[in-house]
Amino acid sequence: MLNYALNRVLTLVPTLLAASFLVFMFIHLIPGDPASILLGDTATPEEVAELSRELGLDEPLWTQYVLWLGNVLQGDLGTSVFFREPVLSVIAGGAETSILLATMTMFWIVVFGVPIGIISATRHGSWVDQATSGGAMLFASVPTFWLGLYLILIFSVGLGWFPSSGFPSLADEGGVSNLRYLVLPSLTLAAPNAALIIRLIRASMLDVSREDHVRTARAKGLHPVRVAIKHVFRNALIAVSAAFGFTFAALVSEAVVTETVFSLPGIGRLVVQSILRRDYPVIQGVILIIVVFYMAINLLVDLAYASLDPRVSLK
Amino acid sequence: MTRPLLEVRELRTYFSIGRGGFMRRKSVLKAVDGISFSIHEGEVLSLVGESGCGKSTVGRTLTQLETATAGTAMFDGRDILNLTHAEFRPLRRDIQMIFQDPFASLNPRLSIEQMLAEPLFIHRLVRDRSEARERIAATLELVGMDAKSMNRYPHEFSGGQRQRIGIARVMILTPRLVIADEPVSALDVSIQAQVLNLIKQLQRDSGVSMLFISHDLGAVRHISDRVAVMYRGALVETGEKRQIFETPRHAYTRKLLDSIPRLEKRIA
Amino acid sequence: MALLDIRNLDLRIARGSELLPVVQGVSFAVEENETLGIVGESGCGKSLTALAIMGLLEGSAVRIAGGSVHFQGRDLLTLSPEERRRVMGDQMAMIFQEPMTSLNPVYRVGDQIREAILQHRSMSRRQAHDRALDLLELVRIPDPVRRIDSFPHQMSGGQRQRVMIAMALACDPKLLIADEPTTALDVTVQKEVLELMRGLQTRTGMSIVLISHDLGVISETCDKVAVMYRGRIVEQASTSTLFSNMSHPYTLGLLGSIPATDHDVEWLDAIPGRVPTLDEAVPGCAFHPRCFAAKGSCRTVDPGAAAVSPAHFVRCHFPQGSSS
Amino acid sequence: MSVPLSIALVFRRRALATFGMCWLLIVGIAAIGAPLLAPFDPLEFDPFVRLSDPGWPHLFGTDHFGRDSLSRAIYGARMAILIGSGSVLIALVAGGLIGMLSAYFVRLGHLLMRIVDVLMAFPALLLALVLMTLLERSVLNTVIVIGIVYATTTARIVFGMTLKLKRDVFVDAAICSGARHASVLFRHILPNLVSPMLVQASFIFAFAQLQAAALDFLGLGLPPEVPSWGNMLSEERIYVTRAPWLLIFPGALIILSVFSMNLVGDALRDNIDPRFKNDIAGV
Repeated sequence: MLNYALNRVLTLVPTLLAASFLVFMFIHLIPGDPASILLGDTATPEEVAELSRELGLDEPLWTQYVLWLGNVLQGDLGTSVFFREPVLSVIAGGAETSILLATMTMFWIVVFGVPIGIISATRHGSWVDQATSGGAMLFASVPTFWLGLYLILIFSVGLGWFPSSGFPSLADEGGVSNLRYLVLPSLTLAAPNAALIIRLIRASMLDVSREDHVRTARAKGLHPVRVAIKHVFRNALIAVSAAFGFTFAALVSEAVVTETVFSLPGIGRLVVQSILRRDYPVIQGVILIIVVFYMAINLLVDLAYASLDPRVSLK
Repeated sequence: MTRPLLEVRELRTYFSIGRGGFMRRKSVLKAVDGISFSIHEGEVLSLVGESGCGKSTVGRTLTQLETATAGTAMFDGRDILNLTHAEFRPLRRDIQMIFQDPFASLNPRLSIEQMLAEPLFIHRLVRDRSEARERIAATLELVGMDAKSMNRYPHEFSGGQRQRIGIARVMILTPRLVIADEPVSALDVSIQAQVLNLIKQLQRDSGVSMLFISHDLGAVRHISDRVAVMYRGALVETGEKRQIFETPRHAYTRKLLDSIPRLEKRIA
Repeated sequence: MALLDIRNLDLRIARGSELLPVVQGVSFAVEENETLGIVGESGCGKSLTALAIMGLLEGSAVRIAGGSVHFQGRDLLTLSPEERRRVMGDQMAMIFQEPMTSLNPVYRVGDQIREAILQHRSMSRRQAHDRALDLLELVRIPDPVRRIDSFPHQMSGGQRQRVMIAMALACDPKLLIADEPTTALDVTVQKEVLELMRGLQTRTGMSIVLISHDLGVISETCDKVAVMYRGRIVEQASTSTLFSNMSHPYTLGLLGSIPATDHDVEWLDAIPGRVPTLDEAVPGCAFHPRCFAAKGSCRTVDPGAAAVSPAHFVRCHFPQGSSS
Repeated sequence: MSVPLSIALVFRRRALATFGMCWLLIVGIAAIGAPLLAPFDPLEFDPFVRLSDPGWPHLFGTDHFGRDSLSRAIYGARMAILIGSGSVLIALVAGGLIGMLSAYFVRLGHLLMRIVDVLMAFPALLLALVLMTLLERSVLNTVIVIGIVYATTTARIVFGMTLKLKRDVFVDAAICSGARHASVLFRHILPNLVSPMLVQASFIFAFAQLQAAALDFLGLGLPPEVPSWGNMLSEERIYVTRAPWLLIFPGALIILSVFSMNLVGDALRDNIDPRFKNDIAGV
């Protein structure tokens, strides 16, 4: 297992390097001089010249990349044009919100998605199944921001149950009860992804239930519920876990929109605002971090996959 | 004695298995590990063995579907293992293959006519479509199919009929060597007998040489002149059919023959 | 009283809005310690019959349309699903054709055998583990102490089929249904597995229903044989009677189709044509389009089962051998 | 089997999918006949009827510029079809070719699929955002960006399916007949990919709508004056409490269209080669 994990990490290195090179190239693809782009419109010619030297802009692209990568590995992602602060600390400021939002969303996805998916598969063809899988598909067809706006309209403006925007830190006044700010955003974010998980669990359970070994399990005289959970769902989890990376990517994408709708001070909103502010160092930094994070998630998914399926890890 | 049509010497086909990667040695599967045999004009040689013994790999290597690791295979005086794919292409007319699974071996998206016309046009054996249709009709009748079936698609036929179509695709090129890889083992018993009879008939009428690959000893006895017994990538015994079946020399051959469930015990 | 007694079993498959017959009027009985073979080609209904006896048709497109399945004196078809499950895997067990896919790939074989034991017997996990070890030894898996913790993919096809047999024997069943148990195996392994099954039968006194397309396997293993064609039993007799006095043209055709390994024949006596598909209705005897002996009445009248000798039934207007 | 017949088979006994198909037809008709069907000019400001309720003559009401919502919605169908089919075209042609060639030519595949892997390390909307940052806001650029994003997933899927087909015996048979690479690829493999790619196309079409709407919402998609459903939502969202219908109509149009396309894709998927079903991650 350890050997397998090590192998997977090592095969990720070239992909990670290539992806970081693309992120590095981002600044160079923007029309104009990279130093002026990184410093924004208010920079003086001296500052531009100084940064040009620091980035090695007169050196070949390759050297610049190595220089940049060296800085990145030391935690130096540049300075935000807008905040006049190191990019890393700007991003760190949004981390709490985004991580809490993601965790809460995952909670909803598991709590709603898994049982509904199992029920939908075991009652295959019944009205329950048709309603849930049809409903799931409908939810997956709703634009995230539209759902968010209407949740605000109903539960904040109308009923006043939850706040409509913002998120004070858990460290601020209110403490844990501040999580109520994240209820609507996390539900918004969870809806389409839970829908995907429901459809996925249903489809892979139906596939597994057609396999020969399920017939063997039934021939032992096992109760149908036991067959469904221990033999069908357990094996379907393999396929579901493989698709989990995909769900995470969808989550990141939709978090950008959701954080914007609910004005949450998270990393997703930071990307959008930085794009509108032309704060390129921050854009570059956030993208790099998300890509690294995303690849780490995919790695975990791979390892989970291997631990769920003895055929993978032991081969 | 005349020169054999095909003479295989020390053929080896190895596969590397496992994804390799860091700290992991690629292991090598020696599917075919140094086998030699020859087939004369008009002769049927059977390659018999159990699953995983490498018998199918022999056939696939001789048709360049797999790459040989070592050895020579002289076909009509040329080493076909040394040829590039492009150099081998014209020779494919002479060396044809019948596949095991009649459901997977026909492209579901092509009509029978399209399928049978393809090799004719590739090897420039016909000038136009009407000539092709004539050849196809004649070949279909040869394998016991209605000429009208050329307008239909594979899914409209049963397993036995599909295998006849597969045989027609081979025979339409009038090859000199046919490699038949388990041609009847996916078929039902009563259909197996029909197709075995057909293959035997076609082989006799055309005088084509044949490498008949099978695990079914009954089919092997029915169709071949000589038999080669394969075990774990190597040949353990080669001989005339009667000798192999009646006075087997190798212990494995005896074990194999011994394992066949017999009907005759009860009848007698 | 026979251990298993099946009368007039009718099975139908749902095709769109229609119900097409796939098994019609199948009757046979299996005594204690007896082996019955059902032989026929794919689609003849032999596997569906086995699944119907076992109670595994639920959730498939096939419905039981009539008949009875008496096992130890009770009609299984009248039992509730709960009562049915108490028989399954306990008094009656089944092994399947594909040893490669019939075991759950994510559990160790020991766990899968233990599950079968604990479902019907109350004992500790420790005891169940020991019982699983005994079973593996019984089916002659080498080094059972180590193999009990193997995953299915780490075993060969023959070994997996032995594990399947061990699992089936977990609760000492009175009846073992074996659906093409050796078809996916090599001949040498097939021989070992069949010998194992015979040995276990002698030891435990269980009865076996063996389903196969291979007349050779049937003739070597079974006491009685039923030959099926297109959903019906066309000939039924003790193995020795059947092989010495084959009466149905289809049975003769099957035998003629098998190339011999101990003598040479020029041409095989193949049955012409093919099995009609389910939705092709054949009037009269279902075999007449392929039958060498078909005459006028065969095309219009479906023959009933008639005894050509005691305990030898044939469904044919013109049975061969005995009369002509 | 003829194409219309197989389509008829797909939709038999599938009321929902048939409904989806009908809705998509309506959208198609609205897109083609927009100039004839729209009662007003979708771009014309009318300061006297700002934010008016639905009624006569503005059936869907008007937005805060006094533009007729119904006319904008009808013209929005054009954008929906344009973005959907444009990105499908780019994704399938680019992704399909990359996937097929990579699976067939192993060495080329090592290189191409690595590049695809790198692009897939960026979550879809993020990749689209980055690309849109570099490009000007325009209809063409939006289509290209969404197309590129889905070209990567399509390449992966087609790669997997081609690998399976390549191992099929009929491909061996074609090679044994003497068929050349081009013939094996385009005559034997490609036709077997058509149905699954059609399924993939319908899911891309659906997802593209959502992506485009999200980009519009973030102010990084189509130019704001272009009448698209996403822009209608984006521009009027601050009036959601005063004029909720302004968001109901375009929102419902997006949901209905995406849902319909998903239903159609799902129905089509049930009829393709079962080996490929799990390759195509739709809804």
